[in-house]
Amino acid sequence: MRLIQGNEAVALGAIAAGCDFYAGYPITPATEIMEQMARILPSRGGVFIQMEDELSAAAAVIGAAWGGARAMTATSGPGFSLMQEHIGYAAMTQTPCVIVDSQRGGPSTGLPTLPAQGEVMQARFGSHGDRIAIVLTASSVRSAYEMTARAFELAEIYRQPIIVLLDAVLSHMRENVDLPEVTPAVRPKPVPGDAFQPFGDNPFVPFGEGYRSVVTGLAHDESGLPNTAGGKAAERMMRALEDRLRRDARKITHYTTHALEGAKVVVLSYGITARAAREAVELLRSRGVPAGLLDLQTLWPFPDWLVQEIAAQADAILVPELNLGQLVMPVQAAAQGRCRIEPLGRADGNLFTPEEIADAARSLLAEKEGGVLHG
Amino acid sequence: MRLIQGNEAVALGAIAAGCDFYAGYPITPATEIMEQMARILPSRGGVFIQMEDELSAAAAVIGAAWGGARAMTATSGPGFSLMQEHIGYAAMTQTPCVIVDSQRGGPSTGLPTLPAQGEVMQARFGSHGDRIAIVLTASSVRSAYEMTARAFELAEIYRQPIIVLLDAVLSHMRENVDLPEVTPAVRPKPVPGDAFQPFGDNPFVPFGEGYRSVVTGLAHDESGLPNTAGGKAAERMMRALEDRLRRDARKITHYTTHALEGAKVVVLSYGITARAAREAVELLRSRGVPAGLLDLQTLWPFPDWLVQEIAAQADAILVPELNLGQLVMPVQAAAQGRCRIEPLGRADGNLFTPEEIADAARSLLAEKEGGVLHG
Amino acid sequence: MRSDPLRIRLSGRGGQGIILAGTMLAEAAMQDGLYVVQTQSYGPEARLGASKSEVVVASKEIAFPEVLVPDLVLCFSREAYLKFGKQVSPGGVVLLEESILKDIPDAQGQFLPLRRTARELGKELVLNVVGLGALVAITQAVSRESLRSALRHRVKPEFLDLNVDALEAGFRLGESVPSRA
Amino acid sequence: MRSDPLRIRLSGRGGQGIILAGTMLAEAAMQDGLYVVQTQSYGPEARLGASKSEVVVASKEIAFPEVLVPDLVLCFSREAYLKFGKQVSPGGVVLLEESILKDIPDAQGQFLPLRRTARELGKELVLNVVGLGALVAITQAVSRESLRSALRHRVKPEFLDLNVDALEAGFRLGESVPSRA
Amino acid sequence: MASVGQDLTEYLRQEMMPTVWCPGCGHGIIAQGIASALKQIDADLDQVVVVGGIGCSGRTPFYMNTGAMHTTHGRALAFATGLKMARPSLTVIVAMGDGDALAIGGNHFIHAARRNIDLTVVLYNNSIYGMTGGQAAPTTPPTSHSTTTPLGSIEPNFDSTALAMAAGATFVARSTTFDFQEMPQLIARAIRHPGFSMVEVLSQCPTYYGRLNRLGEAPEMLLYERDRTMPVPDGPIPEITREQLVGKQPIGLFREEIRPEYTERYRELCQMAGGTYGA
Amino acid sequence: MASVGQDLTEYLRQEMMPTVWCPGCGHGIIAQGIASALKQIDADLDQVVVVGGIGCSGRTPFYMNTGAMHTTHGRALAFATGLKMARPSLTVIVAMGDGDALAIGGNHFIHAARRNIDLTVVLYNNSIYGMTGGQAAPTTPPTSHSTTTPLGSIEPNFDSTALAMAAGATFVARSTTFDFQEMPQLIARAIRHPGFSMVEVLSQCPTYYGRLNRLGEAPEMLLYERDRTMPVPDGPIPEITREQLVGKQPIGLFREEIRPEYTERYRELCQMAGGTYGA
Amino acid sequence: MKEEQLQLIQHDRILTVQRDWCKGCNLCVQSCPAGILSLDDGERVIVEDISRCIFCGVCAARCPDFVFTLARTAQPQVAMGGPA
Amino acid sequence: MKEEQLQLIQHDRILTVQRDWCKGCNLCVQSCPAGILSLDDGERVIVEDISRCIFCGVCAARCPDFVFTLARTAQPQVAMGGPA
Ligand SMILES: Cc1ncc(C[n+]2csc(CCOP(=O)(O)OP(=O)(O)O)c2C)c(N)n1
Ligand SMILES: Cc1ncc(C[n+]2csc(CCOP(=O)(O)OP(=O)(O)O)c2C)c(N)n1
Ligand code: SF4
Ligand code: SF4
Ligand code: SF4
Ligand code: SF4
Ligand code: SF4
Ligand code: SF4
Ligand SMILES: [Mg+2]
Ligand SMILES: [Mg+2]
Repeated sequence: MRLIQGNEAVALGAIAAGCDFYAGYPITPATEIMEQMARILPSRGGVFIQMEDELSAAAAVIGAAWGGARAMTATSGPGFSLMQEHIGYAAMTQTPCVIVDSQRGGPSTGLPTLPAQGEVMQARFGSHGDRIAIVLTASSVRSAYEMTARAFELAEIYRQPIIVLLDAVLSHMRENVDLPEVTPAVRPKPVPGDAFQPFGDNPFVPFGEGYRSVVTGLAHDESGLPNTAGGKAAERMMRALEDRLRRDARKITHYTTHALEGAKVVVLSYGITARAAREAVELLRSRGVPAGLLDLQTLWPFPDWLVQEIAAQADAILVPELNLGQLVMPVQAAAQGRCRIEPLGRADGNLFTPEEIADAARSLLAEKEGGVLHG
Repeated sequence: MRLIQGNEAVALGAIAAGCDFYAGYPITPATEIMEQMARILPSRGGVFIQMEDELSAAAAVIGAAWGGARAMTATSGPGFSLMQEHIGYAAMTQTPCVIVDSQRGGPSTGLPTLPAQGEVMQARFGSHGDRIAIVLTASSVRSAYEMTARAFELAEIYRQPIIVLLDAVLSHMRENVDLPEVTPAVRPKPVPGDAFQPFGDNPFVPFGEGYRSVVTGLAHDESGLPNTAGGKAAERMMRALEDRLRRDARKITHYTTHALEGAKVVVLSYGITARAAREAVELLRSRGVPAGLLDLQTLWPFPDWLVQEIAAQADAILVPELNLGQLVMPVQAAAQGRCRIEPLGRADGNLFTPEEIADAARSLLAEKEGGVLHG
Repeated sequence: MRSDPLRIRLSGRGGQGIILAGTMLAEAAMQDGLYVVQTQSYGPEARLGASKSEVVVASKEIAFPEVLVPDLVLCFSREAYLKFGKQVSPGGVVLLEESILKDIPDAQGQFLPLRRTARELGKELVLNVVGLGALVAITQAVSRESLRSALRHRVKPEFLDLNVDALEAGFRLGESVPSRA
Repeated sequence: MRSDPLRIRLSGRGGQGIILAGTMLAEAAMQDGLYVVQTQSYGPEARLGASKSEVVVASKEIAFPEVLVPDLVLCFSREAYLKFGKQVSPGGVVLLEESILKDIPDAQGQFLPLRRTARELGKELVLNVVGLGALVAITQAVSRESLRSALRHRVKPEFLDLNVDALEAGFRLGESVPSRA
Repeated sequence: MASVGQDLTEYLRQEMMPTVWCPGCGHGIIAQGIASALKQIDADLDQVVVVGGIGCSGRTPFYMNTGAMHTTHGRALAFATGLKMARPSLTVIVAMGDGDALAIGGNHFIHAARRNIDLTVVLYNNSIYGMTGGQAAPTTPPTSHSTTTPLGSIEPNFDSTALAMAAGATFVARSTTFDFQEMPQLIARAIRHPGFSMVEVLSQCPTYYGRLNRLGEAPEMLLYERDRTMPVPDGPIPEITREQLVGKQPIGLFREEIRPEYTERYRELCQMAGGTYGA
Repeated sequence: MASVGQDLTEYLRQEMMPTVWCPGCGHGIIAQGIASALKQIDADLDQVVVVGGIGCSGRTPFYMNTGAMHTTHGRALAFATGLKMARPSLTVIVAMGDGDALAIGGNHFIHAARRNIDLTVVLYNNSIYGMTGGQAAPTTPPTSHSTTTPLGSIEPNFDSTALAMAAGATFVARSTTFDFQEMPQLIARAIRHPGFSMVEVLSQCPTYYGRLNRLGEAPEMLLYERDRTMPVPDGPIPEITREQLVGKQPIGLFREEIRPEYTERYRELCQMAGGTYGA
Repeated sequence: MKEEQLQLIQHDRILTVQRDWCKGCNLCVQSCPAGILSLDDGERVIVEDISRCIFCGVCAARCPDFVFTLARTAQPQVAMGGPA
Repeated sequence: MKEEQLQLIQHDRILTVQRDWCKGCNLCVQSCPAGILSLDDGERVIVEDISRCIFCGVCAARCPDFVFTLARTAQPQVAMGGPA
């Protein structure tokens, strides 16, 4: 049992998962992840490097991955915006790596020290063109540790940049936790023959290990070489990944539920907000209101199937978020009108209190009972 | 009547709308906009400046706006990713300006010379934190001209960065067009007294005109000064803008329809794809299939109300897009299950052909008739 | 116009002036009072290998801008023929620079000594204009007068005479073809 | 514990060691076998004006991490009192550094000579530890032994003696207060 | 003494005081230097804009009673370039931190210098990232401690004046917060200079750089500044002088050259093209 | 002659030929120079990675029979830094265009130089943006024409070698595509140099720079290169030599200094901390 | 002399001290050639003996928090020959 | 001599010409000291008279398209005293 801070948990989770490379640029509220890494990595022979900005931090991470490292960076809103081009590059080049974004109030410099959840859609759609995104989040110090470690694992499995979203409160919050053991994912070491294809559904072979890959952000096929058919090949590989993720949906969708059984109003929440939501649900249940909680740790690929299961059972889903309304859109799209979906947004740098969420949830049911349910 | 290229139309539309400042960085397929501006602006005493990258191009545009210019930049995917931080800054500082993004195949360097529609969601959600986005697009050379000019007008009305999305085909395509007259929006010249507030619902006063504004990307109130209540004030101002846009929805939603009357399957399309969609609808109608077209020029704020009107009438909406499925999400969210929504995506650098869209639309109706409609 | 809409594809190597030719053709069509859309392949291929420029001409507004199956194809180079010259609508015309035949003996189309004609005029660069002239003479895609005026509009004054000569030579070349459509 | 969950707020100026105090309190609670969450205000305010550190202690898992209405408040400075010291749950305790009274004669709470005590120990920097000791003596928020051990864990060896003295002084100070809750 | 009789009240935005800076932070002394320079040149404050980046230093615009633009981290010069180009009659001063200007903002720094555009950079160099809590900057000297170099930095640090000169800046100077008379004067000269000008001011961050490197509180850090610098005569530093510096940083005016200024050149370009610029 | 007997076949990725470059483009000559340098140093090609940016020059990695990384515009050095740090045993060569390295990538350029990390930059300087069709670059000389400077450029251009030296590079040289013997030799020396090395190679872009500035086709442009440059002896250029250059660009090796290299320093840091790096 | 803002006048000079902006950094205290500045209990500057002030302005120049303003009065007082 | 790839051997030298990579830029043509290179009708390089080749390698060094490779044969032919 240790008292550790959210950012520290991220660093420890990464190290436990085999992370041996960190490149970054300081920014509140993610800085302590970097500072931890600066302390830990040299003593393990891993690389810590402070880059000149976030563009280069993300680039260095990708370069390092191709040098064989398990690499990560961490940032916050403004830096996350600057990393978007390279997140797309990592996706296109199937580079396993991890990017942590601790969300603070935005847009722009915004509220640098206050929590927000304003990058939920950016994490999915923030880079130009189209890519498949895998995005995790956490609502406790322990899950910050676990999800960071899991991100490294997913990065290996799918050869993609994995994004972990935190927020200013979780980053700086301390909780006492027992950190679970984590075994770093084993990276297969194929001996590439002449017919070896370095991309697509093939194992990752870094430079210097006997195979001279061609890595490019241009559309390319499994050989890595860009050619006129690159567009079709690139789309084919992306769709294959999409399919694979769909097949693996139940394995990669991390979530916890609370009091879902018989719930007529379900709070669908994530990250720090889910903690207030949990207290709200307990409050409501204690007052006899049939409320339940779905706390998502996997935001993307968005678990439509989970929402559909809930929409089939509940009258209403409340989606409280520290933004102007983001994740509510895929929820609405998934529910397809089968139950009422209500956004609850705030973007002033404050957390929702349990009471606020409880009130909003209760009023949804009240309206329903009063017959004023607006589909 | 002139034969002009899409990119040329953008430049001419901007000039007609009073644009007197361009800062940019070359990138295919947007470069010709810049090259046109380099030719036109000096002869009119306007400013053309080639910056060192897209980050600085967007920054210079915002700086110029605060120097009193009607300023714009144009870019493509990778550059658009790099501009995201500053688009958020422009939103937060209520800076009127125009950003054109000519979409090419992505992610990453992708297919630099081929068309795509991969930035539809990025244009809305690409910058960190949360902002209100106004995003236009065009499906013809004439509408590229008109929408660019309109973007300058909207920038003045709402004091926001306005985004215009084109694509590689439209940018380089030539059509013969009669360019309509455009009158540049008049900018009120208030004489700021002591009680003047430079932000919120107040007129825009550039530097050097007698009022010493404080401009910051930190959350601030109407005075411009950041303070502890900045978060609430910033949210209040954003919500006010959102409300205003909702009230103005019919004024700012530009779209054209074709054969919507009695249509049972509606193709909801935008940009270059809408041209194939239009031909598809004509094809279907000529074969007796009750198909219609909604061609959106305003993508954000997303016109839910239009979709709802159509969903109430049609059996199915087909959303063909040159991406893996983006605008289909707000369409699904708006339709709330009232009719079937079908995505049709491609991301290989090719346009949809009219036949492909027609086939997909027809099969939607066929399934319906065959009783296999999966809600 | 041979058909409405009429779909034309010009193709060749980078540097052969394909895009300019397409633009002039489009401008001529505009002057004939028609709707027109011109598109092009672009990028590294535009420098090397085969590139193309497409023009759709019609009496009413044109929706889909690209050419899927052309009614007229003009190819200046071997690669262009291989990539773009093999598909044409029923009754369509394929016009080929004669040297392609040397490389590809079984090539199908109307062969014309476009490059030779251009060289004889003193600058191989006007190949595109010779080709355009021949194409128009054979197919009446646009009026000759409009094409002449488009040429005046798009060509730098110092090269105008040369280009006018090339256009007229192209017209003559086209007229000489028996199977005039 | 006075209540379960128990919500504690420490507040003061930047540089007064508020966050470290919160962390030590949390660590002590952990050693007492309880669940604990510590949060803090952060940023430029953490340097200037009033900053705070909050600790929630409970016998079961804690969901909402922040303190809306505290059960215990400790204020080291005038600004901290004005911003954070005026709200407390029914039956809650407000502990104030005595000099606040000079500035705000109508301030409400238990006044203790925390700063004076720290100065007498030789370094005003240990104000936070004195305060912590007093708070724990008065409220039994955590056990003294756990707090001592937390101190040993978080304080640099060269400053340990000084801090231990400060803690004990704080305990004594707290004990001296009659209205011990 | 230069400061006597200097009432800077009207140059400061009173309602924003006190500043967010820590006790003893050198940034306030530099901000005062800018205000003093504005007074020295008798600037029309309606026509002055102070542009800042993000960092403790970047907060400067809030305290100046001029137009104020607090931009994004590292990009202040790009904003300033657009602003100046759009309205060349403005006097534009850019307050940037060492991290701001030389880490994330290094590219805009060299490009603004290259263009020789009439902006004045005041570079607040405290050898560290203050705002984010004491990480290493590209100015952090080798072996110095920061939260990201807990064992001492292994990276060489930039000499911003050398970089500015190599990039093309036409006015380049260095001063310190210790030198309270020369510093505002250099800034005033820099503002008057028609072209890209930069005054680097070595500043103290007692909270982080001072604490992490055991340099004492602000008063001791001022003396440290005095002792690690040496004034040199105006102009390029001759090799001999360089040898005499023995590890000390030279302070003074290293370059003052008149070369065509960017907005002026742009005016000529417009003239050539038939347009009238900056009217 | 140096080239005799040079069979570079195994150094080139045959299946990617012919290149995308225009007829007569100098970039192929530089790429050949890199291949030749690799041969000169008898490199183990499995342990070499050529990293490129985006631009015509950035395509170089595709043609090298080594590890190849074609990155993003301007950022090649940042990718290369991560790669080299993660696997310091690799030989990493970075092929960048002038726009790539000095416009959008200027910051990474100066920071990699500052760190003195063992990378070799080959800077393909054709005074223009080739890939996007002839826009001005920060290397475009004043009054030169480009599609974004139709009336001639009004901006001063960078001297990349001065910038690299001011930033801290320890090996800095310039050559041209005309100098087909010296150029590969300089690249070979640069690769061998333990620290950040840069060889700028002046290259011809007949398609854009040549055409827009009426410099003729590739053969004429090669002569133009010869005539606008002048070889200087190794080492810093003395003031007297500078005067003799009369507007010509010096070519040669301007700096070759041994200073602690970054991965080496990092190794020492790890040692201090008890870790083993780069094993 | 513990008011929030105080004005010290001598001859044609006015030294204004905006005490509530003071952060107690000691820079002025250690720089005042007359040695008349110190910090109070609340860590704010106090002027101990204004009669010994030489109106040199060093405090103003050294203070990072704009606490001191040294100005001339519009109408100089009767010359008292104080040090300039 | 218009094959796609041809090999010219003399003494211990082999000059390989990968003609299908040639883009006709004329750089080799204008640099060949023997003046034996020119372009054919399809704008590709041809070696007009190999017997005059001095195997200097300038064509290889100047060609941006890797068309020429000059190598030594493993087993040198009987010495013919050709210029080195
Ligand atoms: C894009 C981006 N990255 C990082 C940050 C976080 N950040 C704010 S200020 C700063 C550095 C401040 O250091 P410096 O520029 O030296 O200014 P100082 O605070 O020392 O005056 C950083 C990294 C940010 N705001 N935006
Ligand atoms: C972020 C971004 N901005 C712009 C571009 C477009 N672009 C591609 S290459 C290039 C410049 C090429 O010039 P240079 O680096 O000099 O290389 P060259 O082609 O001349 O060899 C530009 C602007 C891009 N790919 N990415
Ligand atoms: S952190 Fe350092 S630079 Fe920032 S205000 Fe405090 S002392 Fe100044
Ligand atoms: S555009 Fe210029 S740089 Fe690019 S390949 Fe062609 S000649 Fe070379
Ligand atoms: S003016 Fe001079 S003597 Fe007077 S208080 Fe200030 S520093 Fe001291
Ligand atoms: S220098 Fe200023 S802030 Fe510091 S103690 Fe003196 S008056 Fe106070
Ligand atoms: S080797 Fe020398 S002589 Fe022979 S073809 Fe090449 S350049 Fe000419
Ligand atoms: S130099 Fe190379 S590409 Fe150019 S003509 Fe000669 S063989 Fe052909
Ligand atoms: Mg700093
Ligand atoms: Mg270039």
